[in-house]
Amino acid sequence: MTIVVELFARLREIAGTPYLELELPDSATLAVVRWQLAERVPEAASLLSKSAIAVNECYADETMILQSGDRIAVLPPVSGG
Amino acid sequence: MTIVVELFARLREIAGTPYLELELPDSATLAVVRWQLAERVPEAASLLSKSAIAVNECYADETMILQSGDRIAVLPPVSGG
Amino acid sequence: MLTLTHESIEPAALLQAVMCRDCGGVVLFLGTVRELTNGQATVALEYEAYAGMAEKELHAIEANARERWPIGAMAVVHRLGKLDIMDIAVGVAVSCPHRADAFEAARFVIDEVKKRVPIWKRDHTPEGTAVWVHPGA
Amino acid sequence: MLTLTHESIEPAALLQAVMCRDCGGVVLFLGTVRELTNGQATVALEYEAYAGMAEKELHAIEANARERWPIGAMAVVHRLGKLDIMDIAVGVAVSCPHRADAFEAARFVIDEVKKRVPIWKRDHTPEGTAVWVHPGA
Repeated sequence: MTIVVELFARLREIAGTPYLELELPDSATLAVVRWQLAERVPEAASLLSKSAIAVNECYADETMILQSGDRIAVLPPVSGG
Repeated sequence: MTIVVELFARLREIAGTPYLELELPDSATLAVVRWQLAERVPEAASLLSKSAIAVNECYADETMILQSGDRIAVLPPVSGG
Repeated sequence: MLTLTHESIEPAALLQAVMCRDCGGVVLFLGTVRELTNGQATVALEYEAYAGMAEKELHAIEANARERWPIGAMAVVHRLGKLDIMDIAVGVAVSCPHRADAFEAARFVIDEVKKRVPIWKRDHTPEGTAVWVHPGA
Repeated sequence: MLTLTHESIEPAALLQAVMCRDCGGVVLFLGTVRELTNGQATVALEYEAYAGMAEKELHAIEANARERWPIGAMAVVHRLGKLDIMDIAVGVAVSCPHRADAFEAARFVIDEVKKRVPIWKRDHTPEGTAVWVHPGA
């Protein structure tokens, strides 16, 4: 399945794009997303390792199994306030 | 010496007056003021025992020796805010 | 701005008095007239002060707070006279470079105000009585 | 009122949103743009958010706070876009029957906002650079 990943702040800046499309096997977990992202944007590996991932606007952990249509966002450490 | 004592809130209400004049011996301490007040307004004895005394607008303790012209105020427990 | 007033307290004026370029955190506390206290209704509160001493104590509280926290600016206003439900009785504003200090200092200041500033309130109840409030007495 | 905005934050609106008859204590926190951070000057800050999720997180924070404190009302507004020195970046207002709860809840809310709401700032320095701020990264 194809999954669209949204990037923010410095991550978006490094990737040079706010959206990346990933091609994932069925029943892939979020860990696979992290792994593919680090491969696609190697310069962002360090920041990626410190970033959280949200699925459908909720924080999610590595073991989560993705479904077609899920909205993924990669959130580098937040700095609001 | 004659000392004027200012009363506030419930104390003033019990005494029926905002000011009391006390006649004190020279070198009297604040303890004497407490004692004379309790005698002059016996209905206020309990509240007086819980009240603070200020001399010239500063909290003062019982051992303070009064001088002619000192402004004394008796402050029942405060309830601002 | 450390003062007593018979006019309505304006939160905007308190904030204005403490905002500064190097303070990233501002904490404002407002004490308002609450309708219910331990199940008892209040119709209005009436505040009086030993005014000269009250302002001296406010200055002493500011000095104490500045010894403990890096305060940019501080403002305290206490209302006097008769207040209705939801009226602001006291306002405290503190600005600091960082928020933790601003929270702690504002909390310290309102606690000290309630402990040592010679101000008293009289509680007007729905039954028509008016009772001076003297905690612990 | 839990929201993001591109307009100036009005403290009066936050206070208005939380004042209530049975709340004697209101605490307002304002986070403003500070000129100096660890000796480094800031010219402006630029905030962006993952907006839909940010609003969801604000609602979750309110629910968490209400489990812990008897909150009358709560309001949080975070500004987005470019802000100058002294502009208000975030406002949190909480009302409770008693002040201790209002202080603790407001502190909790701003701490949680800074920890988990997906908002980022970019620091514009006097040298003309603009650096995303990612604590710990």
